[in-house]
Amino acid sequence: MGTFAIKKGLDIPLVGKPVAIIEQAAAVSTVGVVALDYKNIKPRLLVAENEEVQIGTPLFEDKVSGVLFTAPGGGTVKAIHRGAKRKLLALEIALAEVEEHRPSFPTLAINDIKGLASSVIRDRLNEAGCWAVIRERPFGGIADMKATPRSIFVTATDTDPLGSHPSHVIAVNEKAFVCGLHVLAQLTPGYVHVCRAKNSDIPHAENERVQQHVFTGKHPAGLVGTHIHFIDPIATTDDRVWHVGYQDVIKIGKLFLTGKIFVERYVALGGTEVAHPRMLKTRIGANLNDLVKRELTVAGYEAEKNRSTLASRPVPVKTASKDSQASEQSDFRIVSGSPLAGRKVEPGVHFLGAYANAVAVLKEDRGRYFQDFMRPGANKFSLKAVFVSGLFKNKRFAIGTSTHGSHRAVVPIGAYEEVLPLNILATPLIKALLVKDLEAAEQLGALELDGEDLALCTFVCPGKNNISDALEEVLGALYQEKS
Amino acid sequence: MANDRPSQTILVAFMLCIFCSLSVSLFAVMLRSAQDRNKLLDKQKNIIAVSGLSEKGDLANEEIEQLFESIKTFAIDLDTGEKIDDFNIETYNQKKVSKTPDLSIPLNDAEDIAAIGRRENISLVYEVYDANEELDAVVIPIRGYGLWSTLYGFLSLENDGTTVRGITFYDHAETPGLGGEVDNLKWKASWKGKQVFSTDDEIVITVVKGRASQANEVDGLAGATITTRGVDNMLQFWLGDKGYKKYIDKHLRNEQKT
Amino acid sequence: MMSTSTEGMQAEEKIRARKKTIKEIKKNVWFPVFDNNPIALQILGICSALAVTSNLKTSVVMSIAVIVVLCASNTLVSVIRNQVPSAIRIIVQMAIISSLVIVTDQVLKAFVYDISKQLSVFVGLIITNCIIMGRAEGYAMHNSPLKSLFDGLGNGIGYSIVLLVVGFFRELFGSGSLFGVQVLSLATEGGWYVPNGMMLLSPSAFFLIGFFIWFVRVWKPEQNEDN
Amino acid sequence: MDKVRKYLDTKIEPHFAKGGRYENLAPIYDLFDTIAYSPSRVTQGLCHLRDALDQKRMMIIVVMTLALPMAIGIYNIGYQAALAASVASLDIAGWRIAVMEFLGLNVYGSSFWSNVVYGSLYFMPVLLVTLATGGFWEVLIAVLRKHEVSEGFLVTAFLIPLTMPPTVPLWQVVVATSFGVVVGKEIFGGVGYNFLNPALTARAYLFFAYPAEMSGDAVWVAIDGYTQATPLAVAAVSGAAGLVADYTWMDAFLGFIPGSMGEVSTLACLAGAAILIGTRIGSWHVMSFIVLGMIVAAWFLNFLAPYSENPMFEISPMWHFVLGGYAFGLVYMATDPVSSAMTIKGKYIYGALIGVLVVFIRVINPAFPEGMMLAILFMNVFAPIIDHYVIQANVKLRLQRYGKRQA
Repeated sequence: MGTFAIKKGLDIPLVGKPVAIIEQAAAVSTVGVVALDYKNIKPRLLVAENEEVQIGTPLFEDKVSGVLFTAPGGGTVKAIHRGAKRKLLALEIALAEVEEHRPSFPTLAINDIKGLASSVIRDRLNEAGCWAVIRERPFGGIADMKATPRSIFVTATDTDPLGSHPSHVIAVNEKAFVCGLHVLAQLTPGYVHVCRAKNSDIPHAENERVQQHVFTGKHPAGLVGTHIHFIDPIATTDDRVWHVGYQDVIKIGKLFLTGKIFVERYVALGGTEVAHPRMLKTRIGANLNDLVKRELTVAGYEAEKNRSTLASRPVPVKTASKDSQASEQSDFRIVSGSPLAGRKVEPGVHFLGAYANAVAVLKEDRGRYFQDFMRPGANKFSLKAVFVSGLFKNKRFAIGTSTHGSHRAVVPIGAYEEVLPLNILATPLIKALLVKDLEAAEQLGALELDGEDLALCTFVCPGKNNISDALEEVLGALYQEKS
Repeated sequence: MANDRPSQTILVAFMLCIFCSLSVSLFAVMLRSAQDRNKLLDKQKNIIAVSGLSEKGDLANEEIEQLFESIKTFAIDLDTGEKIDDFNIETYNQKKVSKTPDLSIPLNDAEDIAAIGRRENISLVYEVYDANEELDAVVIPIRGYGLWSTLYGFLSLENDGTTVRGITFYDHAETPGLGGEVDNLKWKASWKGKQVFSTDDEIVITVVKGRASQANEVDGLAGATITTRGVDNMLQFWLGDKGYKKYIDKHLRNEQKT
Repeated sequence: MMSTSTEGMQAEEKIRARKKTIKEIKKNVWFPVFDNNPIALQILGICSALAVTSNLKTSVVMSIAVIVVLCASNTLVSVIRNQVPSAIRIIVQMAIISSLVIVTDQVLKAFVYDISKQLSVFVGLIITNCIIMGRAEGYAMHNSPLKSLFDGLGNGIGYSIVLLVVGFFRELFGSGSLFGVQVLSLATEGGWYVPNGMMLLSPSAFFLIGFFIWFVRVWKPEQNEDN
Repeated sequence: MDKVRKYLDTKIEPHFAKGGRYENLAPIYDLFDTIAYSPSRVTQGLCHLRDALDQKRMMIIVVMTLALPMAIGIYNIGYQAALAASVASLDIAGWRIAVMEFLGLNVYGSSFWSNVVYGSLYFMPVLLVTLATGGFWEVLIAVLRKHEVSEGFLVTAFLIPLTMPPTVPLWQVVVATSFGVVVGKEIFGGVGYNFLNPALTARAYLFFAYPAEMSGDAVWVAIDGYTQATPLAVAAVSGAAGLVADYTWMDAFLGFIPGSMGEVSTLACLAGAAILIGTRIGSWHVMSFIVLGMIVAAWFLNFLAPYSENPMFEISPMWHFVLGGYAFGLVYMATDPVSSAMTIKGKYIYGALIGVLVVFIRVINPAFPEGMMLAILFMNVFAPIIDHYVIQANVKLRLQRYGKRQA
């Protein structure tokens, strides 16, 4: 209904931005459900290693809320990955040749959905393992199944530096998307707010409680935190707003339209180390090592070659940069989700994240450069005009994972304020977060936010503080306090 | 509680009042004479210091009393410069009088260069006599506004009425290290021998910025422009017509000339 | 037999009680010096600490004045503590303290006029020194005169320690002297030491008290407020 | 280069690593190591990319913007000395003169090089002493607290000499730097936690501790025994008329007036401001509102001038702008991100109040013509309170917004 122009923010001009072409990705051998991606759950396992599972077989549940997590693929449970203190990290399923669906759900037409009771929808979504796709603010955890949200936000835009192209994905799943919106409308007495970018074609749902809003401008114009802040802001721990990603709306829609659990997932594969940055159609929980194996540039490709068999993918197009050859430790980092707020792929959690729409492959940059801070910096990107590079307006930068400096206390030079478009006092909030002052952080608006909302602040922080992580910690503590 | 009965409250309050007032008055009465003597001695000590009777900084009370015997105190009418006989010097509170309308005159802006507001009609001066009962020097009280406060002090002139013998300030609240350097012994010593009046009878003594080079100039205090100016203005006022000029002319310089 | 043993026990108890009292008194005297210093830890009585510490002489006199008033007020308040109605107890304490302060002021004026001139209103302001009211209300109202006396002494010493330390540094660095005796020869008088003018300004006492607190807390880390 | 790096990594670094022989001295190794090479750290946590700006870059840019005021300041020391020497025939001697003679330069001459060399002979010792003293404290405290040495000190070390009169005794520089670094900053936990600007704290300490050396007339021209008041002091005594009689506005603007070593040139400070604002490291919010506050306050007092005997009332904003280190404080001191207000609204209030205070202190306060220093320090103290109210207002506003929506 409204148009919101976001003036503050930053579009980081990264090399390797995915183009809007969707291709079928190479097949993956395993899929996984990463328990780490779900905030504030206490998982109880429902399957054992080597057990046969079908698509939709419950793998584990949250002890507290009873939310079910089901298998996104058929086959056998290959491994249950655990971390420190036996914390459940992920379940890995080796895919069978032929995957079976668990006995399917009744199919419905869009018109039938309006007649469905909220409780029926909730039960069905949970039974299918689709409840976990709905998240809740404050705290960013899985929506409380027993609660009624004030409104539900659907994010059909993506302004991430290596973000996906929602309108293209929705275009090929239009009916399911619309159906999903109708389903969501049944869950709240308020509105379903669909937020899209300008000039993007997102189908309308014929439902008076589904509204479209347009968000234009720089990142974070595409983040749900921004949308909630401007449309239906959160003040206290008792406030409750839900939000769902566009692909998850499709997933919900498919469940009701086809009666089957939809296991496909579209990801934007991008980053400096990717040969052909573009959209890929893969599946939920895809093994990312498999996914990127044949997608890397020479540098990343060479490194990978030592580990596995040769890829058949034709040309690694880009030539390797000088630096990565020079350093012995040259390597790359796969990130599930945004490079600004994603999860690093590590052994045990090498799967596409639960809510991820993108995969980034970045250069692991441990290089030590002589007199680095004195150089003109033609290839260094900064928000502030402190390098020669600031003069090149349209230049794209190959930014590695280096922190570009040592950790220091906050010296507020107005960088946070330049990239945070919300009516939140950035510096005081960040200081409160870093010293874990829960009360001040709550007053200053921490409850409105999630790690990704402060990702740009983390990016621009000259003191190299992990602000997003500090926020997550504070939110965790606030959540504990509340419950 | 038993203590909270009104009768008890009144009793305790009454007893306490009696006890406190008795003890306080007792001490006040007992110590009054010693306190008054102290005050007087303190003043005399300053006058002795500025008159050059003793170089010693720390005089015993007996020494002060003994030295002060050579000093005679007079009340003078500042408007005429004449000494007033039959004046009760002991009870004269000059500081209080200077604020009393009947006993002082208001100063207009042009006159009030020392920024003191009012000037008393009668002032005490202290004349120092040598062994031969000859007038040796005079000590006159001066005061004026500096940077933060009014400076109170004494100026001592030789019997020629124009040569400075000494200066001292006994009460001020200037910045320590800057204006507070009016207490500096070296600076005070630098006043000795300076000439106040020119041959044309003008007040020529002046506190200059930086180093003094002539007999009528005194070094300014480094970094304390305003205190320095205050001291300068104070001298201009108290040595002028509204100050002790007439007294000095009549009793010192006239004697010299005649 | 019975009676003797009871007597013996009573005597023993008496001795034990006395020992306990002595121990308490010792604690009353020493505890406030560093462990619970009124200025450094309780941050009481700062005002006079700023005003009178520009040299050691006034610091010493002020210290003695405060110790005397504190001991006397504590003792007096403790003596009459069981007779004082609680409704007027504060005013009673005030009356006692102010009488003592006036007497002290009179005595100083009579016997050490020079110093009393420098102390000016600050002797009078002992009345408002929170330490004295605080001890009268917080300790003397509930304890025996003897213990209160020593509590007053201890707190007085605690106060004095800070005053003397601050006075020592302020006079040494501000004027190059101690008790008025020139220790460092001043540049203005041909020596080498340039006096630090800030030491003569009251705010320097803030810095010095700050440093004092710092050192005490490094020495006794248990005084740090928990973060 | 790589050989050097390899040698450092394999032969030197292990000694300073945990369990190494010099484990306790790790901050010192880290200091030099990270000055030479960028650290090898990679991102951890949610955010995988980082802006290339770090505190080293930030500070080095600020230091570079100080080059121009420094250069003009150095030249001006020599220029003022030569000017003074040509007016009053003074007998000057000392090691600096010996060096000048050795180099074949004439102190009395007004050649560019003689001025620069003479100025450097005054400025450089102060700078070196500041760097050595401050560096000593920084390293000592870093070693004791086992944290890395912050480069924030670099800026402080360059600022301190620029605010000193040329004739300041070096031992006072040691004392002041120690005070500024330890009491002004380290006590509170180091860069980022201090609430006073350490450089100004050092300056203020000298101002109050050794007032005779930091004010008055004898200190501003680098020749013994020569006295000349700063334009601000002239104005305090004889107002605008006296000011115009002795100095031209353009001299004051360019920086050819007696004053502290680096703060005389308004032009150079404005150039620095342009860089700081251009790179968006300095806060234009603060700077513009200091100027605004000053103009309003000065106009207000100009308006009252006919009713006052105080000659300072008639000084115009134009003059206030070029006198007494106003521009230097405006550009380099007030904008210190740590000690100024941190909220944007707070910055406006903070800046405006500095602007107003500076004029009021200069004009109305009889004792301290150093209006800029005192105004900034005063507002440093109040910045957290300003921020507090801005934050409370924001919290309230946000709650109201929610309230409206719920109603």
